[in-house]
Formats: sequence, structure tokens, C-alpha cells
Amino acid sequence: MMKRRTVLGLTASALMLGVAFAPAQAADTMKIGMVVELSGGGAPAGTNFRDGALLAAKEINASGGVMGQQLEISEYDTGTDPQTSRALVQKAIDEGAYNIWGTVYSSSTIVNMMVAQQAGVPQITGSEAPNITAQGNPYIFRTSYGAQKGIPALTAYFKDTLGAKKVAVAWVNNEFGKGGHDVFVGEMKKAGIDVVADIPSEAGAADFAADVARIKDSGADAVFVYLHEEESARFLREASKQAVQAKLVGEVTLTGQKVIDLAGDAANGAVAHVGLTADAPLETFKTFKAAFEKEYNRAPDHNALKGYIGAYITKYGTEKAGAVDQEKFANTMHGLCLKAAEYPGILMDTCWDDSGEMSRPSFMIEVKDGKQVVGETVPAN
Amino acid sequence: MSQTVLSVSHISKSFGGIHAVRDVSFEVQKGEVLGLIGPNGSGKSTLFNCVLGQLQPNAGAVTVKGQSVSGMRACDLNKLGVGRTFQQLSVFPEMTVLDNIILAGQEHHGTMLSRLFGAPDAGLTGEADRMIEFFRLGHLRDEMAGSLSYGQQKLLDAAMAFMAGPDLVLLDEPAGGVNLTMLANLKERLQTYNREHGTTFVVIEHNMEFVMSLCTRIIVLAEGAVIAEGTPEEIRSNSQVIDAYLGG
Amino acid sequence: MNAIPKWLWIALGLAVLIVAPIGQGNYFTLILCSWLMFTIAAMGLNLTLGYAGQISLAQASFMAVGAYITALLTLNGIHWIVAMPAAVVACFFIGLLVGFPALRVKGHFLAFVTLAFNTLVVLVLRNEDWLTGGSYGKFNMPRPDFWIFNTARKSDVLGIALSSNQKIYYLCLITFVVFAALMYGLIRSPWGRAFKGLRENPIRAESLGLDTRRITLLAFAIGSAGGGLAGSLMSPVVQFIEPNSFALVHSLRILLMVVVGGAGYFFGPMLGAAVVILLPEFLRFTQGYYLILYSVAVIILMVYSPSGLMGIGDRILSKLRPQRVVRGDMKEGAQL
Amino acid sequence: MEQFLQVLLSGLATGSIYALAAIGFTLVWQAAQTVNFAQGEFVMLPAFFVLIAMNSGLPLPLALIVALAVSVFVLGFLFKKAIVEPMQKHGNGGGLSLIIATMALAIFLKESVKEFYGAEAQPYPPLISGGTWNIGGAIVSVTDIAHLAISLGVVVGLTLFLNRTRTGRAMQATAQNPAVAEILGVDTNRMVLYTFLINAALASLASFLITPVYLAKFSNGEYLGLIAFIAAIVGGFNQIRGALAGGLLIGVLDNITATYITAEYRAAIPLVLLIGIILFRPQGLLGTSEGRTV
Repeated sequence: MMKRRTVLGLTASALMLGVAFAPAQAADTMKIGMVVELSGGGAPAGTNFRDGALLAAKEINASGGVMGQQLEISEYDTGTDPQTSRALVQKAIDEGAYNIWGTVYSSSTIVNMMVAQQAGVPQITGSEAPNITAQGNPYIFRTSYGAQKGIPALTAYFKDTLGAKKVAVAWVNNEFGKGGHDVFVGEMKKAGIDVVADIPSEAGAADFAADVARIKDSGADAVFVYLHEEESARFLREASKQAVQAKLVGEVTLTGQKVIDLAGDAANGAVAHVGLTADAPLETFKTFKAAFEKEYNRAPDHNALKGYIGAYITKYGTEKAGAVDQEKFANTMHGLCLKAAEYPGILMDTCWDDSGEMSRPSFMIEVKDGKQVVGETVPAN
Repeated sequence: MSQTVLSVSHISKSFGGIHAVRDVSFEVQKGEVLGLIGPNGSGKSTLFNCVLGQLQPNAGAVTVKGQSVSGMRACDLNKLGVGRTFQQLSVFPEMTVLDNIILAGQEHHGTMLSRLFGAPDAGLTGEADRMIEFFRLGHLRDEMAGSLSYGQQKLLDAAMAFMAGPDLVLLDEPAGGVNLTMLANLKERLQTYNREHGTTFVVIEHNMEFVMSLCTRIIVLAEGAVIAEGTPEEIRSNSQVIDAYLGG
Repeated sequence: MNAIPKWLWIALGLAVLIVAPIGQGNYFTLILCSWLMFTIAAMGLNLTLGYAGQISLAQASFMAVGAYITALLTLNGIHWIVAMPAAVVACFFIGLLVGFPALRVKGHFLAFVTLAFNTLVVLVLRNEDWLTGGSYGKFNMPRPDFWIFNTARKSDVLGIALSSNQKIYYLCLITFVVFAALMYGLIRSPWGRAFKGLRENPIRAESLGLDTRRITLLAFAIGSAGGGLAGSLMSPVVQFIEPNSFALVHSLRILLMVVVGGAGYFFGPMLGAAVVILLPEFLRFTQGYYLILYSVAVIILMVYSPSGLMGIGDRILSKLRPQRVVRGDMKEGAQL
Repeated sequence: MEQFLQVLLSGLATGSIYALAAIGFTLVWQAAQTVNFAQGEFVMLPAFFVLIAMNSGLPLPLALIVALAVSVFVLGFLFKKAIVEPMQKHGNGGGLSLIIATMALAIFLKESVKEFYGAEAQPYPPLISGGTWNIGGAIVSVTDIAHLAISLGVVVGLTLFLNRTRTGRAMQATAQNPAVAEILGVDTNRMVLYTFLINAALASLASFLITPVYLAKFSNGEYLGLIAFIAAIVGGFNQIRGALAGGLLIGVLDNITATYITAEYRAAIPLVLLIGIILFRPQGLLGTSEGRTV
């Protein structure tokens, strides 16, 4: 009895295992491992990042590639699972990736960046959590600066523009939200503003009635809303229903086009500091937006911009380094400043420091009548 | 030399207002084969469950080898030396006949630890094979119990009840649903076992012929009370019994 | 087929597993590690579910407990060889506690209790930052150094250059082989028979002197310890753990491995884990459709062979075998 | 006080939708011993049928009718005929394999929506819209009140149907004792099918009501399914009003916990409640211990 089960089990298992992976090498191509969230909770972000990057790659390849090599992009879907993302970065590297593009979710990036570092493969990430560039990893580069740089830009807005004495913070209780929340609470302390309500919620939360009721009851003058897009939309709707008077202020996500689409009128009046927006009043952005809409029939979001810029980082960094060499690429990128006039794919004047952190100008955006209205430009810091 | 294995004294059990068992007393001596009969609703099953410790009698006591069984868990009762069979088929269908039999005996051999680290068969293969042969299931030893015929499963069920070498075996309608050939076989095996090992049996059964030919003594219950007690011959000619069955 | 003895098949399988990572990339090696880890967890669940018949949707939470205990201990300088047993023992006792509801409820209700337990564990891991690192998790757990075999570093072993990942694979393999051997011994022992008795007919088992309460608790405890062992491997292999890696969906995945492979078959979990972990690799070319195809395959499998892949194989093989002679006896009993 | 009222009313409004999902779940469980792990996805899907119908040019009311019909066919009829029925023929209907099959079905529905419709949340038109009312300082939307009214209406209607009509009584008989029902001449197979159809209809209704709040997204079912189980068990699974009470209780408790006790552990409260109920009052708060098939 056991005998044939043994046979079955072992042969079947062996068959599954026995098939080895045989990566094919083609000459004159530059392999890129695009490891992003194409399914699971991060799918909207990851898909936009990918589409932005693919658009850039198409442009790059059409104009002769990178140092004469055509970009050959392999996509790896992490399913928004950090451990899978780690394995996939490893796979991409095993398959000869010159650069890794992704991941967008910080909880994934913090895990998989160790793999790229060990292998010495430059990684261009869409993540914004502060700790990404705090690991001393010389191979990680951002496409959008970390929350620890973005949120302080808001301090002045809370303190001076709004004159807030008491604020509330609603944040998503995961890697992304916690990072932003910690920076924000620290900033408020420094600025002498009281945080009177501190309300975490689950990723994917749908019912914000209690959260909003608490904020309303706390008597806050302003609310910092640090949630993902969909949760932001639900939050805005509930806040509008309960007629919250306090100003709702966000970082990046709160005034995104997706949020406006989903929240409808409830989004009006929301303000956010945005590092990247497809609606930035700059010629480079308009060109990008038009190209993206033509390619995909929908509007790009900031993750699409990150993907687009990421692909050009690979191109410009390699060309600056003067050779297709991962070590040289990383060294060149540290301390590099690119002007958008000269390097249009970068869209805005941008500098990277030794930790892979970047800086560039940013915008304040307010939602008026269902439209993003770009307010003042915040200088690079 | 006679020795009391089971003693039931003044058991009463009622459910709501219905008296299922009323002041029933009897004793069973070592080596006896006692039949417990009665029309439907006479309280046989309730009495049986009181003896098994599954039901708490309202009054009275049941002792096995001098120990009260009230509230005792089935596994402890078994450890005390009480084996049983079930009305419905009660084997382990996805295990072999041999494993069924070994499982029936293993808890009586060694300790938890020796059963974990000792021999896989708990040293019972020889004994189990003898038991299987005794019940004429030898050719089915390595078959799954679930693939056996109904009658064969009944035999296996009985064999399992004997595996731990119990002093008392309670048989719950052993003849139910078994065909005549198999029934004769079962009866003959039970009698042989009783003769060879002196094991005490208490049998609940509907099949009169089976009870009459198997048992040495019979107790008849009607409406929760004992109405007659005696040898099969005495019962057969007892007018009260005939009334209870025909009138009931 | 019966001409080849069982041990030869096992030796052959082992040989394949020993040479499997040689010359392979890190990714393949890590996938194999993942297969081994999940096989261990699934074998644990197979004991609870397949042999003892107690459903548990909490296996991932035991992996979590195992992984976090190992991570916290090894990050504080305690060697893995000490941390691992500590994790396993802790899971054994927590599993014992989780088993108590099984004494009161069965089936679906037990599924819900264990499901709730799993989610609660994840919430605690996420919210108790001071201990668990919260949603940041724990990372950079050291890989153990076994003096001549330091899994943290690349080196030559017996003249073969082995990477750190390859060496950690061998650690997984050794753990797996030892665990499988112990499990096999357990299944064949009277305890294994008692577990099966509990699954098949608890009332009958109890009447044969089997303490079904004790055996139910043990089924949970030992199965959970298997989850803990898998977790304690995950800590040095993946070197990163965070609460969501142990969410309910992962318990469901482990359950899927057990059932797809064939619950109650010794080799079922190995096959099931291979299917659940490796199949997506082969179906990756189907892009986003693979989960759709996969779920349809599972539905079809469950509809046509509830006993899993091993069940299908069993059926095919028994059709190939000559018909049993003994079936003639059944006529006798079938007359009724 | 204002805050408490606000939280209470919001909780009741959300809870009433949980209740709709829980009622259908309860019905199917009773009638076919089928624990549907895809119940959440059953609530997620109909909204997408509405969106597809609207994208092809139908006005909202017509789209709702089409979506309802398709849902009842797919989630009621097909679910029963293609999955549950063949599995119950194996004689392990309530067993593990059905649990696994419904889990796989959940993945299938989720991934299909994601792949064929899109991964991003979509705005979804409200079934009932209107302004807000101020009740003692708490702000309640007309929508919330309507949700409560609809749930109560469904419970009353369904109870009347089950107790007062011939078909309803036949369905109850089937749930309680299929063998006896069969002897009494009830077409039990048809009655079980009816419960599946009703479940699909209730899930669709829940979908139409909750999606404007949740936004149409493939992953909506993950949380809703769990809540439906918990509500059904906590309320008492053999009672329709039990599921209603369970749903409302979970909705209110969740909000009150988040407001006054802990936001971090708000998800834990329903789970702790679930464990407690199963262990100490397995018939549920309103359930009776009879007719339970554990």
C-alpha cells in the first residue's frame, strides 16, 4: 500500500523539481527586471509604475536604446507579497538583470533591496518610506523622495498657512503609513502643534465612520490624512458626510486623480503636498501626460511618473557612467544632478545624494470643483 | 467460586416525566451470557447506557467489578475491562482489518511513551492475528475495513471488543442486519470465546432465536421494569413475557 | 513497479534533492527552500487534519510564532540550534491551547475558531511594535554557523563551492529529512493509529480505551510544532519576517497544499506543496491568468477527486492492479 | 453623546448590510450544509455586473435588473449545479473538499474581476441617494436609513415567506430534516436550489447597497465574507433574525471599539466575540440549540 504512494509522491515531486531554469542570453540587449505589484493590494500602484516605465522604455528603444543596447524588460509580479518580491528580485538577478525597477510598496522594497545589494545590482524603486535610504545600501535609488523629506515640507503649511494649533492624523497602519505617521508626529512636536487625535486604520479599510467621528470630536483645526488612494477616497466621503470643517491635508495621495474620481465632490477642498503630479504646470509633464494617454487611454498618476522617470534613470545614469557597468552606474548616480532641460526624461531638475535619496521641487495641490489645481511650488530641499 | 462482574442495583432513570427505567436490579456473574430483551421502548437502551456510564441514573448504582461507573468516560470504562460493540457499524473504515484490531488492543499495552517510541504494532501483531483467525477474517487481514461486507464488519466489530481481553463485553444488537449464515457463524464464535476465556457477556437483542440459543440467562424488561428473569426455557414459557410482547 | 523496493525510491528522491541546487541560481535554490519549509508546515497540518481529522486554519500563525521566536533569539546572539527547539516547543504548547476548542466543537466551527486565532496572532504581531517590530517586521536575522558549515557565507565544502543560499538549502533539507523521518515513525507508531482512529470514528476509539481528548490535543500540538519548525527555518532563510507573511491567506495556502496533495497520505503534503509553490512558476507565462487557471484546477480536482492528487494516483494504480480475489467473499455478506 | 450617537447610527447602517450577506450565508448553510467561503466574493461580484451593463449603455435601473438576473443565475444556479451538487454526490457535502472548492471559487471570482475588469477601485452609483439628516447632533444620510429599512424589510419578508407560504415551509422542512421532507413529498432538491437562488439575490442586494460606500473593487469580498460568517455565527445561525442581529451587533461593536477602545485592535473584537460565542454559546445569541448540525 505504502509502496505505490511512495512511488507516486516521489516521482511527482521529482518531476516538479527536476525542470531546471535555463535563462537565455541575447547579445546587445540590456536586461531589466521589472519587479512590481501587478496583483494583490498594490496592483493599482504597481500597474501604473509598470506602464510608465514601459512607455519610457519604448521611447528609449525607439531612440537607439542605452549605449546602443535595447532594453529588454522582464516583468515579475510580486502579488504585493514582500517575500515573493524578494524571491523575484533574486530571480531577475539570476536571469541577468542589469537594473531592477521596482518595487513600489515599501514593505516589499525594504526586503528585496537586500538581495539586489548583495548582488551589486542597482535598484530603482518607487517606494517613499523613509527607512529605504536609511539602510546604507549603495545600490538603491529613489524616483520620488522619501516621506521624511516630503512631510516636513508640510509643516510650514500647517503652522503658517493654516495656523493650526491642534491637528489630527489618520494613517494606514502598515509600513507605508507608519513611516509617514512617525515623521509627521515628530514634525508637529518640533513645531509645537498638538496632535489631538492619532487614528490608525487597516489597509483596505472601508468604514471610516468611527475615525471621522473621533476626529470631529477631537476639535482639531486640521487633519493630516496619510492613506492609500482608495482609503483616502472613502475617508473623504465620510468626512464630507459628517461635515468635518477642519482642513484635510495629505501627502501625495490625497489629491490624486484616482481619489478625485472615486470621492467625487467629497474631494473638494482637500490639499496635498505632491512631489510628482501629472498635472504639474510644466511642459515636460504635459508631454508625458499626452504620450501616456495616447498609449493607454487613461490618465497617468504619480506612480506612472515614477516608473517613467525610473526608466530614464537607467538610461542617463549608464550614459553618465560611460559604460554598462553596475558598479560604475551606482557610483555615478551618487551626487548626480540632472537638469530637465538637458535630460527631458527626468521631467524636473533632480539630484541624488549618497544614500540614493533624491531631491527636486514639489507642489501644493488643492482640489477645486473636482480638478487638481496646482498652487505654489515648493523648492527642492 | 462465582464472582460478580456487573452489579446493577435499583436503577431508575426518567426523562422529563417519563420513567424509562424503574428500579431495576440484577447481577451478572463471571462467565455468564446474559440476554436483555424487551419490546421497543421497554428501557433496554436507557439501561444499557446507564451501565456504560453514558447516562446518569436518577437513583441506584452500577458497579463493574465493584467499581462505580457513574460518570466514567468510555475510555476509562474500557480500561476497567469492559468491551462493547455498537448497534451501527463501528469499525475504522480507512484502516486495515489488522490495524483495526491492533488499535483495539494497543491502549492496554505499555504507556503513552512506550507507544510512541516502542514497536509500531505495540507488540500486538501475533495476538491480533490470532484474534483475526478466531473470527475467521484471516483472508481479509490487509483489506480496508470499509471494503468488508456488513456481516464481516460485524465480526470485526466483535473481534475489536475482545482484543483487550475484557472481563465483560456488552453486545448491542449484534445480530441486527446480519444474514443467517453469518449469524450462525457469529453465534458460534461468541459461544466458543465464552467457553475458552470465560468472558462475561451482556447482550441486547431483538432476534429472539439468537438470544435464546446464545444466552444462559435472560432478563425481560417491559415499561422500564424487570418482568421476568430466568433461563431461555423459563422465559419461553413465561406468560407475562408473552403478554408483554403480544400486548405491547 | 513493486519490484523496486520502497527504500530505493526514497534514496533516489533524496539523491535528486541533494543535487537539485548544484549549479542552479539563487532563485531556484530559494524556491526549493520555500518548498521544503512549506512541506514541513503542511506535514504538520497533515497530521492534525489528514490523520487526526481536526481542521485547522491557523497553521500560518504557528509559522509566525516559530519565525518570530527564532528571529528574536537569533538577533540577540543565540544560536539557531538553540532557538529552533525553543520555537518548536513554544508552538507545541500554544498548539495544545488552540486544541482545546476542538474538544467542544468540530468541523466548520473549529475552522472558524482557528481562523480567528490566526488573524488575532497577526494583529498582535502588527501592533506590539516593542517586541515584534510591528509592520516593519524583523530583518537581517543571521544565518547559522555550524563551525565547518557556515551557512552565512560562501565557501568550499568537500571541494564543492557552495553559496550561502545553497548551504541554507541543505540546512532546510536536513531539517526536512529528520522531520519527515520522525513523522513517519509517528504515523506508523500506535500514536499514528490512534490519530487515525480519532479521525475515522472517535466514539468507537473512545470505547476501545483511547483517550480521545488527549489525542486530539496532541494532534494539534504536534501539528503546530511542525508549523513552528517551518517558521524557525523561514527566519534564517528569508531573513525578513513581517506580520502579513503569516496572514490567513497563507494558512489557506497550507491547507490547500495538504488537500490538493491528498490529506492523510504521507507524501501528500510534499506533492501538494510542490504544486502550490512550483506550479505558479510554470504558469507564469500565462501572466495574470495563472491564478484563474489555478483556482479552476483546484475546483475541478475537489469536485472529481476530493482525496487530492494522491487519491487520483491511487485510483489509477488500483485500476492497473489485478482485481482482488477476496471480493468473492462479499457476496456472502451482501445477501443481508 | 453626539459622538456616541453618530457611531451607533453609522454602525447600524453598515451592520445592516453585513446582515444581508449573513442571512444568505445562513440560508445556504442550513439548507445544504454548505459553508460558502466565497460569500464575500458573492457580494463583490454583482456590482461589477451592474458596471458592465451600464458600460454597455443600459440605464441604472435596467442595469440593476440585468445584474440581479445574471447574479442569481451564476451565483445561485451555476454554483449549486456545477460545484455543490457534484460534490455532494461524493457523499462529503459539508466536508473539507467543499470548503477548499469554495475558497478556490473565491480566488477565481476575485482574479477574474481583476483580470477582465481591472485592479483599481471604480466609482459606483448609489442606489439610494439623498441628503443628510441631523439626529441629535449625529449626521445620518438618507442612504443609511434606507439600508437599515431594506435589511429589516428583507428579514420580515423572508420570515413571512418561510413561515406563511407553502414553498417557504417546504424549504424549512428540507433544511431541518431532508429525509422526512422527502417522504412528505417535498422536492428537496428544488427547495435547496431555491435557497441558493435567494442567497444570490440577497448577496446582489448587499452588493448594490454597499458598493457605493466600498467602491467597486475586486478585493471587496475578503473582509465582507469574514464578517458574514462572524455575524451569522454570533447571531445564531439557525435564525434569520439571528443573522440580522449579528450583522448589526458587529457593525456597532466595530465602530464603538474603534472610537472608544482601540483602533489598532478593532479588527480583533469581532474575532474574540466569535471565539467566545463558539465556545460558550455555540447556538449563537438568538439561536436555539435544536436543529443544529455541528
